[in-house]
Amino acid sequence: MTAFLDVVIGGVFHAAVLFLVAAGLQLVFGVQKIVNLACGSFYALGAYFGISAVSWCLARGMPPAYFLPVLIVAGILVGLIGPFIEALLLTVYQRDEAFQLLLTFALVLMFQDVLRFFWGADPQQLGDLVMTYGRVKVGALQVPTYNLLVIAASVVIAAGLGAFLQKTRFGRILRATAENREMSLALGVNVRWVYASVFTLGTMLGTVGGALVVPTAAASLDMPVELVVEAFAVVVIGGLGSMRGALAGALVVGLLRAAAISWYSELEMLAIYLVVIGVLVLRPGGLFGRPLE
Amino acid sequence: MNSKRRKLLQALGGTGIIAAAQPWTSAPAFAQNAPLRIGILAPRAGIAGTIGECGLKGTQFAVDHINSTGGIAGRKVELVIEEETNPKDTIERLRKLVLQDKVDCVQGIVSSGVSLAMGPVAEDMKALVVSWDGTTQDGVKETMPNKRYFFSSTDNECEAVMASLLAIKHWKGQFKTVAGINPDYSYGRNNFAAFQALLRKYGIEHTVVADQWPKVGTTDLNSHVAALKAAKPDLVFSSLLFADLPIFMRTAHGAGLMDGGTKFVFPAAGFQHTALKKSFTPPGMIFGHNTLYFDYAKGSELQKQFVQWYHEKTNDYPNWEADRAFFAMAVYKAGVEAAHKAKGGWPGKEDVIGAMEGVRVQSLGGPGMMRKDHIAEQTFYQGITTHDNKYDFPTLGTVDVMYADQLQKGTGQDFWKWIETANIKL
Amino acid sequence: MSALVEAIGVGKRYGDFAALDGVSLAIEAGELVSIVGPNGAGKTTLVNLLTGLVPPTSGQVRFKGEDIAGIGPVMLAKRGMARAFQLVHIFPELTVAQTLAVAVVSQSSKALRFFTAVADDAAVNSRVREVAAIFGLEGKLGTPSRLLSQGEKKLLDIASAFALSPEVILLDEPTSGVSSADKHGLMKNVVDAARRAGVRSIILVEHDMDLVAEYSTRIVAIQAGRILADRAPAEFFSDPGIVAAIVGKRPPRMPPGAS
Amino acid sequence: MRIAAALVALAAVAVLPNVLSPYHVTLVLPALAYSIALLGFNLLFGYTGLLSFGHALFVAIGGYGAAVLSSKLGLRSFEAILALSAGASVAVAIPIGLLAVRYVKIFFGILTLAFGMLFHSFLFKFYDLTGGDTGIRVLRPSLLGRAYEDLDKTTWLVGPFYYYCVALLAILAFVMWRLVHSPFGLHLVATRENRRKAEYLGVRVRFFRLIAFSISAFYGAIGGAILAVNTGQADPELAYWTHSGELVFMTVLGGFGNFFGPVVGAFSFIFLKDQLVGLTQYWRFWLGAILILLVVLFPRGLSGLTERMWARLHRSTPS
Repeated sequence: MTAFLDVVIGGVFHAAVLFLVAAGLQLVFGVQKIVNLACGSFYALGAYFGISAVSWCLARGMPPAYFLPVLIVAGILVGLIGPFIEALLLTVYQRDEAFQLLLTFALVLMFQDVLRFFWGADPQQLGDLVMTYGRVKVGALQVPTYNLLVIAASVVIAAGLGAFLQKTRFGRILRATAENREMSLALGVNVRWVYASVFTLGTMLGTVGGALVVPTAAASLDMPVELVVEAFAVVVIGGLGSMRGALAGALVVGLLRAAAISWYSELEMLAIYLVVIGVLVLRPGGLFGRPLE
Repeated sequence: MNSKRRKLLQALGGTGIIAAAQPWTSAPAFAQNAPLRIGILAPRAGIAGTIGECGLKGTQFAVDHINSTGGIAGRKVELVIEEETNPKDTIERLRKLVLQDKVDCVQGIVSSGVSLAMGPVAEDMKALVVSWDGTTQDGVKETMPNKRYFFSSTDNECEAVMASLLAIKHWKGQFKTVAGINPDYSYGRNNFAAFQALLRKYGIEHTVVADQWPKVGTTDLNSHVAALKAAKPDLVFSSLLFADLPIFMRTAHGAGLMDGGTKFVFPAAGFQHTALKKSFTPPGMIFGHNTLYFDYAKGSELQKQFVQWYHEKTNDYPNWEADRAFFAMAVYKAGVEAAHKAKGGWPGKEDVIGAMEGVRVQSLGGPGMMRKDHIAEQTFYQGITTHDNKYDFPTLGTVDVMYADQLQKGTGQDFWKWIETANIKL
Repeated sequence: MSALVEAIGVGKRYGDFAALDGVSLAIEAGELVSIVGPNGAGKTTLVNLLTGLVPPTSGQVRFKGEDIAGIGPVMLAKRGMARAFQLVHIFPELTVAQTLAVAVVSQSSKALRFFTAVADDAAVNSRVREVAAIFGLEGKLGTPSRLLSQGEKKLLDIASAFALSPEVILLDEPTSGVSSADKHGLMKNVVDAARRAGVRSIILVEHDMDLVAEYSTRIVAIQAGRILADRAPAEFFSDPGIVAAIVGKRPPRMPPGAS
Repeated sequence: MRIAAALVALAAVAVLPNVLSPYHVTLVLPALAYSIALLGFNLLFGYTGLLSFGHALFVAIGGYGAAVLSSKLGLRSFEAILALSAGASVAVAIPIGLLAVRYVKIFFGILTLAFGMLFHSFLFKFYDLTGGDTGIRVLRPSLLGRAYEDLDKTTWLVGPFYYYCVALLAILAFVMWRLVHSPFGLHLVATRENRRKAEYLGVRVRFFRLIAFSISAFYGAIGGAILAVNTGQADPELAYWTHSGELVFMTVLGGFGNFFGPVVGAFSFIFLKDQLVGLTQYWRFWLGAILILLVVLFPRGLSGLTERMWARLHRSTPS
């Protein structure tokens, strides 16, 4: 039972982080119809910047317990590169999707060196900071409190995003723009502004995700290219452009991976790709997406 | 931004921008004064970038040392640094170094995939290559049966063999169930296989209750740790390295895997030793530091100098890759100088190769030798960790020192057969 | 003598909503049948059923005596029925000649030839020129379709359907987007071309009642998913009730997805 | 005119070994390999309008085909290796294609990416079968029955193997030229331009896409086999998604709107990368920056740029 719970918590933790990145992807795709290969790069950027920010604060006498808010703020701050990158994407909105994909691929290439230029090739870590919040023990079950906080943060962000999209005026504008760009234009929506804000929000979801996960992990140069594949699996399973899909997809991938590792570790990533292909065969639009073509 | 290499070259060679290519064969008289050109193939980006960084420091230290003490047989050393990436592109860079830059020797290479591909190419081009690392056993014997121009590092499995021996020596009878969590590539696969082979050799009854193979660079090991925890092993053997190791350590500590008296063997811990903070790394584990243990009390003056130099530059303590790089340079220097002396003039490539075979050198970590079959022999350091030190990470409480002749196969032997038959004293 | 195109008691439901209900219709060789009706009456659904794009939920659709329910556009073209759309469909980057060649080649045994240059095929070229001449496009053969005028694009769209050498052609508002002055010319052109090209019958969906009156041999009026009338033009237009229902005010029902 | 230009280019490539240093000749080999792979890729991308972001899969199949056949099964004839690897590639492409051609645009890209990574995972995880990260060695094959045992590898590569690859590129480019100008090619473009219209004109869209996908897989594997022989090793990186990205990069660099664009792209990419890697350790950054410039300013690539300049030149000179 403990073992089972361990697996579930491990899977949910992984899903929580994947959700943030995938939600960013979905938001941007939903509104702007752009698939951002550089989502992994934003994630890595958040992780590296988070470490620097926390280290900077600690060196100036911040009590270690405050590192979580620092990470979140760092993630949000570095997410502010969003508008600049969006300005670049602006040049290809009217073009074939191949160009949009290539442009974000170019960003992937550039970010690899940008990260290396600023942080070097050695992996960066936050030492034992994660244990500042201690562990939660229930019987034989032991989980670092921080992991639960990350799951909680992800749930809060998911709920917040949902409420934001459903309840606020801006959320309704976003959904309307996603449905029909011309109509929004005709209704006087400032699409330029909507796109810039959506892309920034999508970027922040990635950078905050990276910053949140880094105390339990490490920031390393291969983070971006590795994560992209998993994030894609999530959005394909969930259905491109669907927030609910991001949530469901992240849970499927996270739990599946945890289960595969526990029962037949050779299948780790293979199992995920097989599910992706299975979903595409049986439900071409993904679990929550619309049928295509 | 693009001037880092140039700067390094200036720092090293003192000659500034590289002069036009001077093939050593065409103008021996002139060549006597021209610097020796050494090509370095080291990873800069991606997971392995960190290895390259440390190795390049070793090279830099070696070259500074050489150039300030009269060079190699009177000639200064100049470096041409290229990036090691995947086999396809790295072979292109090797060809550039050899055919275009006409370097006298190529050093570097840390990945087994690259070194396997490179061996035959180097042989074909008659390019003198001394590798830092990247000699996992699989495929080596069929790829390079009779090496002439390629010099390999010590076998990658040495540290697994030594760690296994220490585990048996210290903990024999204290464990029945073992689990492995090793990186999913040839290095990790062979390390765990070597461990099990040695347990069998010494008649240690055991069952493998879990074996995990996370891909190198996996940053979320929660599920792997959960699986290990469920298997309740008496001993965990893990050749994880890079950032994966501290992540594993932290995750395992957080999940309570270390609370139940489980023993841990980390043959490659010395690669990330300074990132394994005391607060989540209990003492009493077996740590392998490979060919360089930075805190070795009986270490040479050279090592102490290097560790201090490294610490001043990086605010960190070096791992063994620096020693491997230093060793490669030292072997080449010793070979050239011996051949120079024997010939009474500047030696040809074949003379240098002849002189490198069997040459003994003092590397950063300790004494070493290049075997006649072109496989290096170096000194290895491992031991059981303690928290009783001035650092914020564990160091070795007792240091076991073994020379590679005890840890790797003899000439012409198969590694796995050797394990079965070797006469090793515990 | 069985009808060329035949619908026997077809119905189409989308969930609870019946877009079509018990429609029977037979189109013989030599006819030009217009399908008229207010928006949302079920015209598009009927056309989609008659062209085998979607299968009916009840009843049968036959073409030359064979069931064509849901066979899809490719098989439809193969069996001898072509369809041109209300909105212009062209291949922007292809020239007029290439566009027509696509249709000519796809219906010959040459579609899967990999190594012969299509531009050098004399038989294909002469057929392409022939079709282009019918529609007055012979001067534009080398022009990329995207550079044609709107009217020319419309002509090319219809011409490419003719290039299939179909027995039946379905024209969905062929004159939409064409100025009212040109409408008659275009329509006349198309009908003449059809006769010369050996098309056996034409199904026309049209809003312009002048055109309908002038060219139809029969008019089928649809309302609320049922056939309201199926008569010759003279009888049709002499019934004020029907005319009011079709031409007059829009019916109150506005079902989703039916139009 | 174009054919004349192609012949001149071919002649130029044929004399390169006499002009260039051996190192630069060995650099031309991957360019030839990528040219072949990209000619196939562009049938799918440029002509059919389907962007595959997993095309490295087929390059990897070619590479591993050469590896398994030469070093595990002892087959040395390069003709047989090419035929079998390309055949295997097509055999893999058909089931993948059956699934993938139901989609277009971004969905097609993501699905092919998933399949590419599935294969990469397989190569990586099934260590005993595939050699895992280190891959499998590729032994030097015989060309047209001749082993050239007296030549060392560099001489062999820049000699017989070089001319063999040039000939292969010439033949495969000629075949591709015929393909795109055939009725089949016309239909592909029609499906790209307007799928619905093509269907109503009797074009079996998915079937044609599937054939295009298979042909591109065939070309990919041939390119992959040449690459692997050049390297002497097939490794999982060949199937990684960033390698697929490089393939797209090269095609766009050369210009996908032109038949010879991919060839131009392959040669310029290899040259560009070699220069950048030699110049700075941060070559990825500059490569990415160049790609951005290309996408933003010259989306039709180098061939589009030349065409435009050529056209301007002609307009300005009164005839």
